[in-house]
Amino acid sequence: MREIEYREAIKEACIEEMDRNPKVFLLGEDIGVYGGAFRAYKGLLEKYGPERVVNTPISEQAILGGAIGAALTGYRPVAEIMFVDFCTLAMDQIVNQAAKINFMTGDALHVPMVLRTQGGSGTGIAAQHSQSLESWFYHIPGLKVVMPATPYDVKGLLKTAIRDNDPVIFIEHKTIYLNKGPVPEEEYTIPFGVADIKREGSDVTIFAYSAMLLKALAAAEELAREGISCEVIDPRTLVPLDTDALINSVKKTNKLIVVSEAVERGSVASDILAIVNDKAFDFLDAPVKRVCGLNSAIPYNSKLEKACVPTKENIMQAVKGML
Amino acid sequence: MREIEYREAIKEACIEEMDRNPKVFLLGEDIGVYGGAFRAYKGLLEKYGPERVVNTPISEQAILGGAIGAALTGYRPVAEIMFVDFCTLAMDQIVNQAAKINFMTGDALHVPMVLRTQGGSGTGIAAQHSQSLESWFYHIPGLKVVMPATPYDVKGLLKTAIRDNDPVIFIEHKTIYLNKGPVPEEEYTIPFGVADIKREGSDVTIFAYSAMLLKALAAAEELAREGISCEVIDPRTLVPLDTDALINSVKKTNKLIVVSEAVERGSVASDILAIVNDKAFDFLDAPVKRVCGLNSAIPYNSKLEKACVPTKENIMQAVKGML
Amino acid sequence: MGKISKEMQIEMLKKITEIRRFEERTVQYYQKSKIWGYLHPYIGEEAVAVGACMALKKEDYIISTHRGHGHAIAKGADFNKMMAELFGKSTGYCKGRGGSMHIADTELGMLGANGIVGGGLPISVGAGLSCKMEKKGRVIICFFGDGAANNGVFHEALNMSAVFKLPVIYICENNLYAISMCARESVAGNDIAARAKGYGIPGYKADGSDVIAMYEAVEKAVDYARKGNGPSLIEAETYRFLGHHPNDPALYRPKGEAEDEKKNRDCLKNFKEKLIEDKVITEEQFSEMEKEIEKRIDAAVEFAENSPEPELDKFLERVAINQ
Amino acid sequence: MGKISKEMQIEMLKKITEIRRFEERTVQYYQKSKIWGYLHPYIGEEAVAVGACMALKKEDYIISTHRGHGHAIAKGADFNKMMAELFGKSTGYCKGRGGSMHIADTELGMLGANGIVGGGLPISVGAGLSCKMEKKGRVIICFFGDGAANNGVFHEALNMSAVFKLPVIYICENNLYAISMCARESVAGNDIAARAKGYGIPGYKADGSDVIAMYEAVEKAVDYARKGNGPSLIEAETYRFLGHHPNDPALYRPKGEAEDEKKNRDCLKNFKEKLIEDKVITEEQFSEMEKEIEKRIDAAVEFAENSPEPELDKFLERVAINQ
Ligand SMILES: Cc1ncc(C[n+]2csc(CCOP(=O)(O)OP(=O)(O)O)c2C)c(N)n1
Ligand SMILES: Cc1ncc(C[n+]2csc(CCOP(=O)(O)OP(=O)(O)O)c2C)c(N)n1
Ligand SMILES: [Mg+2]
Ligand SMILES: [Mg+2]
Repeated sequence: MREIEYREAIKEACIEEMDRNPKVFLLGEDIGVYGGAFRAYKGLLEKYGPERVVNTPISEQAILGGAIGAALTGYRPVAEIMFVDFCTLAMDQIVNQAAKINFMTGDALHVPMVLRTQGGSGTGIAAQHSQSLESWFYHIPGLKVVMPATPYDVKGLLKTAIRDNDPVIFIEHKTIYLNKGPVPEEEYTIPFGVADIKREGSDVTIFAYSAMLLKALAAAEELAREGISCEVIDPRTLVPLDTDALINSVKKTNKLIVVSEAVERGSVASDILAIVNDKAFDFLDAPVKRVCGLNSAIPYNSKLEKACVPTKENIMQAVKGML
Repeated sequence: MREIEYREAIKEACIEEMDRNPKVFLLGEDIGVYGGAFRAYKGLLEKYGPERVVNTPISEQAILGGAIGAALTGYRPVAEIMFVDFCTLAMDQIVNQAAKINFMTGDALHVPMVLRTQGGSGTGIAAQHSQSLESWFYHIPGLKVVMPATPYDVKGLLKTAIRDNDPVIFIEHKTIYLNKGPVPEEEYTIPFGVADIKREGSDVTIFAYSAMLLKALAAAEELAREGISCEVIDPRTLVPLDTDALINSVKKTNKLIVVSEAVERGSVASDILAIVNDKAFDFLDAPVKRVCGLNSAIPYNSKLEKACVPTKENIMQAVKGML
Repeated sequence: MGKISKEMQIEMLKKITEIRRFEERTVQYYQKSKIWGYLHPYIGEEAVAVGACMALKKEDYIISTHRGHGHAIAKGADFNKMMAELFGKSTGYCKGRGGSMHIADTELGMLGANGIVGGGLPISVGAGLSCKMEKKGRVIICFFGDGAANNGVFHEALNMSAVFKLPVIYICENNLYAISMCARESVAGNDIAARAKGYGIPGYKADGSDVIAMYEAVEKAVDYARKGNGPSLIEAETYRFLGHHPNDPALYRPKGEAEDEKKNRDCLKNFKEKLIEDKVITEEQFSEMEKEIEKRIDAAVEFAENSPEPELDKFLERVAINQ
Repeated sequence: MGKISKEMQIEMLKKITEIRRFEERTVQYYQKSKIWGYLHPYIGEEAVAVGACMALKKEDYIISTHRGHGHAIAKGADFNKMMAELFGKSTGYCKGRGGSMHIADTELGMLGANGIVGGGLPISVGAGLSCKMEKKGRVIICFFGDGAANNGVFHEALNMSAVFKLPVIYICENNLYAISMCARESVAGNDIAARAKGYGIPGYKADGSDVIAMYEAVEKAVDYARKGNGPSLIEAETYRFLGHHPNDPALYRPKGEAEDEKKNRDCLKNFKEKLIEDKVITEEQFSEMEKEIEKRIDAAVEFAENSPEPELDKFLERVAINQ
């Protein structure tokens, strides 16, 4: 199969959906000639013109309100917030408006919009540009949360997100836009709520998503050479969560490690632990182990920055500590 | 001991701290003649004048920036955001600025400010005025999170919050302002990070805070009559968290129920579960049980609203289910 | 006033009366605890909504505020569904989930009230984008208060709408207060209409107690918008006859101010007297009209009373969708 | 220009040169990967910061942006600590935790750069409140870009500062671009200074390529603020000579635009030539000054190179404080 970059997969998803449905349009900062901060939209302005590739002022609330209002009136906007850190400027629109409108209006209105953004550390851009805030969205009823790790997944899931009738928070990772991976030429979509066993194994289950999935796979690879068999499960969508796949894997391996780049305290990882505790306590041979970000903002210095988020070694150590 | 209302205790704390330190001042919406949405500040404008009781426009970002900037330059502001739901309009100031400034500047600057706000459901004011968002703040390094349930605690903790050198998120509950409780005439403060065993017991530990603490106590009272002995532990401050007190209690009772009004998914409650799982797995006779808010926005209709958050009965049932 | 037909004038008077009577009744039922939570009566401001909505076509949109009943009724909302919603019933606009602050009606292009001050402003941008993309000449009116005019969302929405020349008519209902905060003390420069210049768009004041003045002002802006010239800002000078909500005695207002307003600027009394003087309608015809309105409100109350509460099971099913 | 002494003129030229040479060097070291993450060079805009800060006393405050090196240097920041910070070293302003976007210096009243566009605007309100409460005649300059002028924070900060008549001087550095977005296409009305009228405060433009013009404009505003008249808004017309960051070729700008600006509006070249023409300084003296500056920058680079990396252990200790 041909291999394309993660960001190309994003672009292909947009093109296919924009061609499929004239109601789909893009908005956000620097998405015009600039093509977006990570150049995922390169060429789309030229292709679709400024009405469908809406380059906006630096007005995060109006960007998301722009998406919500358009969604309420028949369009399917894909709004980009350049960094998930900047969502902090518009949480009202996300949480009090987009997430709740359908509920509050007794299902009278729907908000079929996608909020595309990216997060995570690893590029030395420090505390206000490196956060992993998925735990916030995960906590809010009414939001779907998608965090694809591979070109294949990002394409199939973005297409599904655009077709969804309710708001989807679509979080990419800043370090993986140039990663290449197999993506079929033919059209496909990936349903929400279906985890992908990225690697089968029998000794321990590793639950990981986004950039951390790649570290988990690298760890599993290395551990395999030492004779340790890890099952690596990628939820792909945190909401809806494929609880069954997770529990089934735990029932098989009886051991679970949850890996997440986000600050551990109050994280999705803690919640995954809690879910497994609820549903598969008796199958656990050892307490579930979280391997997460330190309880710290992300520093500039590379050495410190690296120390703040899980490494392949941390994951390997956690696996070994469990056996 | 004399009994005073929760809101009077808040006012007393402010008065004492404002008298003690001329750098302390209040700002927020409708805190002037109106005395604040719950009248906790009634009379303070008259007492301290408009320079120390700053009645602001509806500008949540400028209110919090107003606090941060004053804190950076030698003052000790207590900023009020009328409902925790409206913090969504100013999360950048809280999370990217207040929480991180000390860290990002290599400890050069401090932000000694208090954000006073209130949350929770129970008064029929629906989805945008009834949220419990402490889990968000809990997830962000650099923020302390205080959630007092009684007049005694709110007074002692608010005084400590005002004296703290770093930002404190101080979350009250809208249904308890008129509750009365014993508060000494003499001055006192309550240190952060010290849980309070609100009721001793031996069969099961119930961890609960804010308004849910009161429900937990009511449940424990009723269970006592049935011969079941619950230990009810009130963390009072979620950050810093008195992990020792929690673990010690679990080691004693070997059973834990975590009660929280917040939506269960991705909540503080999940994290408490995870902490106990990490530190006291072997002492648990049964999986930790969470009794939390439904995964829903809060509806207007009272019957539905009540169904969305834990009741005394839910807590009792959870206890019984564990024995 | 030449071009405004007698029929239209009578229709305006009727709508004003509908809102007045409806709101009086909601206050009554609030005091009887049939309605609870927050209720923000529109009494005294009716001419703003009516004048504005009369300048619209049925397919045009409006977006509203926490004080939204008047806007809904002016756009044609159904009394039964409104009252049932306020009573928290399953037959209400929001199936009892939303209450006063979340009424929306897709068929009428009423995109929703809002519990967040200014929450609709960013959303108006999106509706404006969609009107523009659709090219059917639709427009949207965005209502908001003097308090909202100081929030960041105002700025982002007006700027972005102006940048893209969106067909949005911004109507600021300056009723002189935001809860207890007087506009003279919170709106720097004390001239909201003048803020339009900062965005290079038309801005003007209109007498919000005069339905004809309102109609003419809004018609001009609607025309301007339909022609593709972009947004306008209209500051409607109005007054809230009651407190912020039914339990607010509004002691923060200078003595006599409300009485003067009620005496001199009552949009219902003045317009009725004018139409009688102009022989557009007789006192008897008006009484007749009023009676008919009262009857419809009686019927709405009966409908609400007799409607079933939402079913808990169904609600829980709905909630499960979020998982 | 009469009252501006020769010494001051020379000081201005020196500061401009310092910034220019410092920035050139940071770009070099960025290309050598000694500096990483985000770096936003101030080259071309030096006269704005220098003219502005020359109008301040030492005890006055400034608050800065992501493009903040020039502001820091103009206020007197230490080259060594700045360069060390950019190199991520423990001797840097932020102990290597902050990098380019978070430099602050309490002693100089430099309240911090910011990675969030407009993030400093709300904070300026608080610093303004404290200046006003202190009654020592202090003022604060708040720098921000044309892009930030479209964000809600601009509105909230200007309105609130105007309401309370705070001594804040708002300086919008209109360098025509926000990353790729041209101000003409994002600032509705294309006149940022005119927005001041909406808040009833003075607003005017100043030639940001002319340090004397900047100084005079800012001095007027400072004087106005010190006298208790409140804030002003100054739109400094300037231009970013380089791309948004060192790797941005700035292809979104029309051909020749940057070349013209560099040729005609280079604040360093023009001011130097003027001072030579006015016989305030000779070519030789300037060369001497330049050499001395280069030496200090060399020394700063050496200092940075030779400084130790932050110690991981110490960092982890600091992190533990958050627990
Ligand atoms: C963002 C936000 N801040 C504060 C509130 C609390 N609040 C509700 S109504 C109101 C006053 C609004 O004033 P205005 O915009 O003038 O509308 P009016 O009530 O006068 O119609 C306030 C402060 C809120 N709902 N949302
Ligand atoms: C709230 C926010 N939105 C977007 C960004 C990404 N960003 C960084 S700099 C910038 C452009 C800022 O333009 P302007 O305010 O004109 O300052 P300049 O870079 O021209 O100095 C953008 C969009 C950000 N850092 N913060
Ligand atoms: Mg008002
Ligand atoms: Mg700029």
